[in-house]
Amino acid sequence: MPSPEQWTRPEPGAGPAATAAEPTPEQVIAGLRATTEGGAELTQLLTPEGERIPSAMFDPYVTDVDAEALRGLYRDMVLVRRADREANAMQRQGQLGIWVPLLGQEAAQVGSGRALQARDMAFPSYREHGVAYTRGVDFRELLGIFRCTDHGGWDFQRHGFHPYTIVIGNQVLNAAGYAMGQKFEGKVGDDDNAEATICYFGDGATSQGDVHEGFVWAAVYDAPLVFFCQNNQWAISEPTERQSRLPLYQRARGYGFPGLRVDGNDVLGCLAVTRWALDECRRGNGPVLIEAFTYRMDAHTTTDDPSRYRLSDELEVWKHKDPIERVRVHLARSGGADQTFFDDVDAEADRFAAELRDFCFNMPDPPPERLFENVYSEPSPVLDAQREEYLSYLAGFGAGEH
Amino acid sequence: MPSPEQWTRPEPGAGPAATAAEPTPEQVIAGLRATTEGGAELTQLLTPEGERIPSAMFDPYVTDVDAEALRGLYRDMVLVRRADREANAMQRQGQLGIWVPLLGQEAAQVGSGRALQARDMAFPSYREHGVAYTRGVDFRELLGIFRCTDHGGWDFQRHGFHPYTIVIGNQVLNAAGYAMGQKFEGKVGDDDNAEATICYFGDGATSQGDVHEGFVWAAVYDAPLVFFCQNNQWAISEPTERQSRLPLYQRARGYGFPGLRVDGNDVLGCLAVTRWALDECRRGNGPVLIEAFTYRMDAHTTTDDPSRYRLSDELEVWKHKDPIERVRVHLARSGGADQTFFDDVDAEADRFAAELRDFCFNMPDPPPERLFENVYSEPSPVLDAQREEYLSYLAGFGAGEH
Amino acid sequence: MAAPVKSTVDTAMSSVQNLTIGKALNLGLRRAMEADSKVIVMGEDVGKLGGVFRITDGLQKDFGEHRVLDTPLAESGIIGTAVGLAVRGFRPVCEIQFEGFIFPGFDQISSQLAKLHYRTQGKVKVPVVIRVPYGGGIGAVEHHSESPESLFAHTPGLRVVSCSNPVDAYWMLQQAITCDDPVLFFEPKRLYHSGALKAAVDTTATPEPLFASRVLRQGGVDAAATLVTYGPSVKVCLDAATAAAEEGKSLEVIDLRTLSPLDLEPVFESVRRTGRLVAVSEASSESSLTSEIAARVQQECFYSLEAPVLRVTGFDTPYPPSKLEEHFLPDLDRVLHAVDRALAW
Amino acid sequence: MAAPVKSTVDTAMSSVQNLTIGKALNLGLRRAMEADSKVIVMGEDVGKLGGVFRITDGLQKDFGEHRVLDTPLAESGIIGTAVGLAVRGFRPVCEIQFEGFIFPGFDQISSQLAKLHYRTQGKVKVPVVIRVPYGGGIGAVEHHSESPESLFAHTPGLRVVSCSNPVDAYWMLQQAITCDDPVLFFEPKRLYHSGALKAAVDTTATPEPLFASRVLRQGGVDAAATLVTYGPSVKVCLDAATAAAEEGKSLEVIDLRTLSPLDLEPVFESVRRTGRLVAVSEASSESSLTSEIAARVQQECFYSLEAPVLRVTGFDTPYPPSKLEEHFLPDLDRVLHAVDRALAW
Ligand SMILES: Cc1ncc(C[n+]2csc(CCOP(=O)(O)OP(=O)(O)O)c2C)c(N)n1
Ligand SMILES: Cc1ncc(C[n+]2csc(CCOP(=O)(O)OP(=O)(O)O)c2C)c(N)n1
Ligand SMILES: [Mg+2]
Ligand SMILES: [Mg+2]
Repeated sequence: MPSPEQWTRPEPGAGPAATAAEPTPEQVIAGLRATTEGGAELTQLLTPEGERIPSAMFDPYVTDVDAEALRGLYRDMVLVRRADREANAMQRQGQLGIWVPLLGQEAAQVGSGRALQARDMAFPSYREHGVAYTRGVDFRELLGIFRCTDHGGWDFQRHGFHPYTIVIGNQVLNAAGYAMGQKFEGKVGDDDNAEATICYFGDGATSQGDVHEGFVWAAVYDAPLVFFCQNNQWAISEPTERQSRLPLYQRARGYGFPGLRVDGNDVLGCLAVTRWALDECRRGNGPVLIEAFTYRMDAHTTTDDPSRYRLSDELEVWKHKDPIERVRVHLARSGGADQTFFDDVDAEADRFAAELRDFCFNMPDPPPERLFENVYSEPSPVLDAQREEYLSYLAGFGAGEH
Repeated sequence: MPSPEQWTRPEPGAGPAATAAEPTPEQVIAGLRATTEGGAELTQLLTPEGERIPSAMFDPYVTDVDAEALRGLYRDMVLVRRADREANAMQRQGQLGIWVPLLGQEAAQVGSGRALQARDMAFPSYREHGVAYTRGVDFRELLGIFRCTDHGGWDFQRHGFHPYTIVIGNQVLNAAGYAMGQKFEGKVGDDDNAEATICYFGDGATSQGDVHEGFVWAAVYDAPLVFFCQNNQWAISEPTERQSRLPLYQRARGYGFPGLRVDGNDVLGCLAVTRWALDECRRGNGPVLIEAFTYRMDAHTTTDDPSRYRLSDELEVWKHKDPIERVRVHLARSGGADQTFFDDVDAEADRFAAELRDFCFNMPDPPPERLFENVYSEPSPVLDAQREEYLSYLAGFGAGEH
Repeated sequence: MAAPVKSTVDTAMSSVQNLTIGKALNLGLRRAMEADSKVIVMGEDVGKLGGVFRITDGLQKDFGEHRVLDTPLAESGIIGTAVGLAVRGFRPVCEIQFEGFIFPGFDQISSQLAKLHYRTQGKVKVPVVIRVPYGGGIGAVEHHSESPESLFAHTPGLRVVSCSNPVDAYWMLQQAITCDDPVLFFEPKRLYHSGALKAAVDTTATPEPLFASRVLRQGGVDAAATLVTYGPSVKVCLDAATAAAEEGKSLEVIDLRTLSPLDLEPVFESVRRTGRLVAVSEASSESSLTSEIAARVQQECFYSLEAPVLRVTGFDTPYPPSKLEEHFLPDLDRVLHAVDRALAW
Repeated sequence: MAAPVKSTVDTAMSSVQNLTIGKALNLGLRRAMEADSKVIVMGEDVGKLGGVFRITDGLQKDFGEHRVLDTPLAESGIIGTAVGLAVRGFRPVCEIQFEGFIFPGFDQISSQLAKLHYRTQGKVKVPVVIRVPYGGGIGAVEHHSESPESLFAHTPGLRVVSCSNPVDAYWMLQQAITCDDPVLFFEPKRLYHSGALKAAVDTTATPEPLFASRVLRQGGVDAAATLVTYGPSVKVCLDAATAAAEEGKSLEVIDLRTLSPLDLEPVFESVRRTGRLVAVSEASSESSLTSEIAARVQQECFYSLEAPVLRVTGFDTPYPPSKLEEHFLPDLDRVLHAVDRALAW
């Protein structure tokens, strides 16, 4: 899907263009529409109204998605949302130090996550709880980060899910290196052992030098890497226009690899496009950039107050594009699921949330000696001395005092 | 000049492409040709054979360049080359610690430098001695850096020529900030006080995060900034293919501003394209990326040994594209200059070099107290104490010892 | 020294206001922007949101989008363009959202910001202020509680300061902005909104010089030991001194304020009287500011020291999960324990 | 400790070779690459060119382009992808062309390389070695002569080492590569090709442990003072000790070798005998490694010190134009001057 090259201004060849003027009201409206609609190049397989739209390019990637599979994706999204809401609530109740909600991004995360195969690797940022879930990381294992009892403790190798990365952009380079490694090990090619890597980051992250360098490295080394940018329209309080003139998927044009925009609220579309991209990578045609066009329905984190910087109108418009609702409607209309199924999923979600809650309320605090562990892989006399000194100091206080 | 978007691989929509294969011999040849020829989108006003090629788009920018003006550009390039060679020789003789030769890049530097107006600002990297010359910085003022007596001492404001920057990419962001400042001060617009900034960097620099961030910032703030990338085909020992899949001017496509490739050995082409780009910027249509397609005819620096990594064939091919020779031929054939003129310029260049040499041989060493000066703009007691202590220690040795 | 500040708003207000550190910084920024139209504020979310800590609250509304810039999300970009703006004649005040995110900008700080003045023999000035909320104790996730100030103190060409109370916050920020050198301005984030620290800021007062330490608590003739610290640990040390006084031990407390170049004369003077020094900081100890203090005090006060200079600092580990931070951060007990050790030496 | 290294080339050669530091590093790299196919070398110009200092000379020819990578020109990219490669199971050895260009990679070093192991409670190992040619004395232009090692010593989670002679160069590099932690490996660039330092490297010997300091010159029972240093200044201190011996003053010289974590026991032991210590480094002094040494020695050897710990270092200025570097760099005279001051205290 090459698109005509568009410079926002000026069109060269016509001599100096007029001074860049304030946008006209029409342009503002067009811009706003683009903000919620994603533009002409958006790939969408399932409309907000639950209508299935055929795609010559991507349908082949979801031929296996029958009603049962779609029910599975629906269930995934409902569970993930329910857990997200529960965690958000637990933060309000003081059980978590902070929560980073994914509300609204369930389709982007479940769709792309389910596109991965077991041997693939995913590099998340800090909001990819839905991807974690698809990689088999128990939601409970995520809580330590937000309860501040650990910095993340799942077995990254078993799950093919790298630790969360908070410093914006860092993981993109780490993922590029990992994917280079897959390639160096001969895992790229069309045989059955082919591997790929996917890397998640946000719209704001695209400005960081590390993301650029990740693009450069992956392109130069033909790394099997899918750059999966969830454009949720906001980087905390800053709209995407503060990061780029052009739609973000078009950034790939400058590097010589494909960039595509998919409806990030369409789980089927995300699944199909990501499967395509991963396939390309496994065959040695990577990297690929995917922009999942979605919306952050909640605050940036529980410490954020979005009412300071965005209008609730926007939220209302996006509510009509809900990622779960469209699958529900589609399943119901097509006879792919009946009310019992929906009720069962809700009930399961309740149990899921209750277990999470129960687990969270009973999480133990880490012991003080944990502080000194794993700084290095082998002991360090300097740190050993600091630990001994501190622990004996603590002991001096007696049991209760500290 | 929008160009068809080209992904080096794969063309999406056709399903997974075949695994990226080794290039065919034909492709290698095509690639090599592109390396010296610059491809179809190269703007060229003066061929290596001295033939003037009309350009509907860029001719309007050089209507004032009559034979006299062209003789001026010729003279500029000859003087700059002569000074460069002299400095290179002086390094061999131990008079300079190092020299960074510009041989082969005279047209790119003189052409772009002469496109600037007095109030414009230029941010060089470390090889832009030719630009410095066009900004009125005396060649002698450059020598301190390479003789290691100072880090650069010209009056950047008077000359509109920022200090050299050695850390690759840094100056691109600094230039973006400066250009933002021009805009914030209302200097952008089509009146007579309009200003613009130009920023120089190499092909290798395009990989650095700072250059990307410079692109992002300039695009978002519509900064009046011309990114002038001298693609001299090499970043020390690494060819451009180690930095990018695509021709570098196409990098701009991902950001939504124009990117153009000009024959960097064509002084008229560089003058015209840069004037066009600066004009765009002054009118508020910046930024613009220019890739000047040229060749580093000498070593990276005097400490480098290019025979370890590149074939002399390449050099031979590029000798036929010499930036000075084509102007000489054009002037001679068109009757724009006679032999006396060329002889005069040569003689002037000899004097220019002799003065430089004379100056260099007599440059004094800086006094030790210089070490402590200008760390801060106001005195610091800590440093004052260090200076006093060191100077009295030195004095203790008596005059001759240190 | 701050240039005299002309106020264009709040003129009806009394010249003495009771402010938190956060509000004092906000007012200081406002005053600096009023005084000089070349002062601009830039960073992530500093505009409409007023910054994640609200230190820039209301400034974009009053000074416009060209003076309060919500920048793209990249710290090298923020600092690198600030350098260019400064070269152009602006006085940018950059906000780094949390200290843990200053590292992408480290290169621009070290290679350009710190060196341009030296490189050009003084011809280029880069009056950039980088505001850095730092330190722990807020129960945050990783990268939000660190104390990297020593890295900048070790970088010649930078000035590094830290405030510990509303009066200093108000004045030091304005002084940093009028200073022609680059200033790293470290703000004790956990104290931003501390009601307990609220203080009367007299906006007509004459401020102390920016690059000077200050004795905050005199120990008197029988002072037993000196505590030297800065930023968030100042409150800890003052509290420790209060507690020690109740036990009959008199401690002097010195707030460094300027971390680089250091102003250690008041410390030397104090140690020559007390004979004992405890240096306190949340930063890891290895090759840090507290190392420097110990190194210089042992040299300058060699014959006065009755015990070695002791340090109470974060451990030489990454900042731990914040459920453990009470163990990592110097607190009143650890400070007093060190004082006791010094006294018992 | 280095795994036993199986040699596949040069088997005909004697196991003892007379090597410069540069050649010893090159051979060490070769041995490490032979011993473990997961060891890869990456950086700017490390392939065909063999690096600007030729330390990687010949490796790409023998091990191929997939094990010796000429990377794109960006240090964050080099280090960030090395982290990912390490997560994948590789053992990348990155070359930073000159220490002045490590700063664009500072964020990846500080935020990922140093912390991944801690963050994951040991589940992720990042055995990355970053080779950094550092220090002055080569008459270079700006950014090519600095000594930023203290910044990394202050960063928990990193191991930082520096070699000073061919035998250490050969072994320490291999040991760093087999170490499961990230290692910043500082190489004294001005000594790379020093013929005077050439030494017999026995490739069958059992190396000293990597993370241990070493007494290079014993002062004997009447030792007057201790010199502690590392990297390029080791030679300066050894020369100073030789000169002092001619004047009848016996000095002990300790090569730190490991800069973080520090191994100061040999220093304490020595100072307890000599009573005097001079710490020498090319780096600026403020908040540096030499500060840390002074801070810890004054504490551990409080009653043994007959003079304060003195430091001979670069000044707290940016690195000057190199025509002035003889004044900036600690030399034999400045070291002896400090010894005299300590003795006269
Ligand atoms: C280097 C760095 N700078 C600043 C921050 C603070 N910060 C955390 S999230 C965020 C916005 C990220 O926006 P985006 O990339 O769009 O991702 P989203 O949070 O919307 O998923 C910022 C500025 C950070 N984590 N890292
Ligand atoms: C950040 C940084 N890394 C490495 C270097 C060392 N270095 C100096 S020039 C150079 C190559 C630059 O290539 P290019 O950008 O093409 O410019 P050219 O020298 O060809 O003009 C390198 C790697 C540097 N100066 N800065
Ligand atoms: Mg976002
Ligand atoms: Mg080049």
